[in-house]
Amino acid sequence: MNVREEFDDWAREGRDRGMEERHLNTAKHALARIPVEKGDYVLDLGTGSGYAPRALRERGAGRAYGLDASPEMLRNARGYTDGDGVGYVRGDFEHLPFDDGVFDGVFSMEAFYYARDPLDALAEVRRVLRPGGTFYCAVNFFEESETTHRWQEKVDVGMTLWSRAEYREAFREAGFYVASQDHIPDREVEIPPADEFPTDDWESREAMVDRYRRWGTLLTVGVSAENE
Amino acid sequence: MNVREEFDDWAREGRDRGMEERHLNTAKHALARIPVEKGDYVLDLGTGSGYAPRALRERGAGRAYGLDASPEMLRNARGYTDGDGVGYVRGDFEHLPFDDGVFDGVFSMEAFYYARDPLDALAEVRRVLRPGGTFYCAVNFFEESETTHRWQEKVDVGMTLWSRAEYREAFREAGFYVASQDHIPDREVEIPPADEFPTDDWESREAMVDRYRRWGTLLTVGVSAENE
Amino acid sequence: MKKDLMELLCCPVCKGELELDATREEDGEVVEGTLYCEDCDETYAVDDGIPDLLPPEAR
Amino acid sequence: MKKDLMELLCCPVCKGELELDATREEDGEVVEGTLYCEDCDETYAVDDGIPDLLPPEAR
Ligand SMILES: Nc1ncnc2c1ncn2[C@@H]1O[C@H](CSCC[C@H](N)C(=O)O)[C@@H](O)[C@H]1O
Ligand SMILES: Nc1ncnc2c1ncn2[C@@H]1O[C@H](CSCC[C@H](N)C(=O)O)[C@@H](O)[C@H]1O
Repeated sequence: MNVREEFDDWAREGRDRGMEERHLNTAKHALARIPVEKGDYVLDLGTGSGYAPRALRERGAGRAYGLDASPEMLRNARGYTDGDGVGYVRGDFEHLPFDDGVFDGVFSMEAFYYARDPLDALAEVRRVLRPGGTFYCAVNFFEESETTHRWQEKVDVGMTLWSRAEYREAFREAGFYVASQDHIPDREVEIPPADEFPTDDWESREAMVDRYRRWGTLLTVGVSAENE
Repeated sequence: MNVREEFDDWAREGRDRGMEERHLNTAKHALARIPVEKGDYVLDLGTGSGYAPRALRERGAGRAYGLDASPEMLRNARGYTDGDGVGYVRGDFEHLPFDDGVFDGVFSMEAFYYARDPLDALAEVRRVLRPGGTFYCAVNFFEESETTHRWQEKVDVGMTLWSRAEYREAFREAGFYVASQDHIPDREVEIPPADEFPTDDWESREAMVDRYRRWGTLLTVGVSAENE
Repeated sequence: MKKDLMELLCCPVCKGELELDATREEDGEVVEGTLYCEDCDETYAVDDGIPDLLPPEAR
Repeated sequence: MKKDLMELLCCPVCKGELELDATREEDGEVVEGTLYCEDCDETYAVDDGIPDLLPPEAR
């Protein structure tokens, strides 16, 4: 299966809105840290339901675009959006259809690791950012968060499993300064008392605490360096 | 009174440790975001009890220094520190006694706004950072957090009251890229039930919630741009 | 898509300029049309208001 | 202070080099001594292991 088929299916099953709800628990904190200035141009990679461009537009961005490979995701996203200043584009992380240096900020939640070649994708992000522009890369699937590793089995698209250090290294290799890196815990998901485990999804309470409260979402913030 | 006299008094009264305890509620989250690499050189401006250099050294910094204008603060800080890789220096924010580009990161908690000329201090921070080095500037005293404004009355040293936007602007003027800005709420300080207000320190429960949970600590992260 | 998006868009393959041919517009938005890259001699569609700029090889 | 701090230190006023003269050392640390800036002809103290590099005007 390719990305389009996999995520078109998800969109048709309505999973885009489910992801939005779950992801926002941590993504909203990442979005709140972006130093958006009035009129900024921003881009969301793998936008799904398109919540991030809508949120960034509300924070003052002049234009906010969501890019995705899945037409069904984009159709839904467009349907949830009204008001101007927000737009959607079908495209691929490794072949961004944008001119050099046009964005002040790029955001991505739970999408970056689907890139076939994440280093190529990083190079593209760097290219479309102005010098000093920021890349906020948020992922729940990473080396330290062990309970997430099994996700790969459920998805028919290859997923890159990097550690915290590997994210920092890759960012630097692609010409970013690493400005910040941390975990945003999900404090909102409800964790049942111990005697209700195992649940359908979780073997033990510890595993669930580990996933949400301890590791949560890994956010790496890169700043695009001057071009040499 | 000058900075030295004011803060020597605080140190002699043992307020350095009280500040450490209260400030760490939010400062620990700021410290956790710094992308420290093994062997990095880092500096803490207005180090007080010196908790930040100790924490950064534990996170892997090769050398961590704390700078302060108050000899009594530094004497205490040194007393709390054992193990190598951590050192203290008496100096002034606007006249840093360090060579150009020697630090990978600079941190400061509840200290920056005491600089006589904060723009000069920013220029100095920029100077001692390598290109791509980060400045983590954390303050509880800022325009949006209105209940903090009265602090100036209790301190005999001038305090700069900037807004979020003014921090971003000043950083850019000094040659930083602004990578991130947000509030870190203090979730740990205990807020009594409404019927216990007014307390010695707080008129109303709302004011206390506003100060700690809503505004908390303003963290602005700058990345030192290449020299022109 | 709004026409002002054209200021930012380029061909995903060669990063060259694209030429918009709008065949249906509504409320100032392009609903149907094409984006043509002369360098690649490649045509991309605007469908239901969304430009499809996936590189041809990835479609 | 450890002696390796000298690699980083400079005069707070002219940013020139400092010359260390250690008068008391303990466990590889300089406890008492002076730091001299030739350009400014200014002497800074190391006191109780802590170099005092406040600019003279701010002392
Ligand atoms: N190589 C690629 N190019 C473009 N989009 C991709 C992609 N790989 C995955 N995606 C998209 O990335 C999304 C991941 S799901 C996450 C959606 C949203 N950011 C959220 O937080 O809920 C999917 O919509 C998928 O279609
Ligand atoms: N211009 C200046 N130069 C150097 N130190 C200064 C200064 N202005 C204030 N300080 C120092 O900054 C400290 C502020 S109190 C905060 C201490 C510590 N960072 C904490 O979070 O608890 C004091 O120790 C004071 O001596």
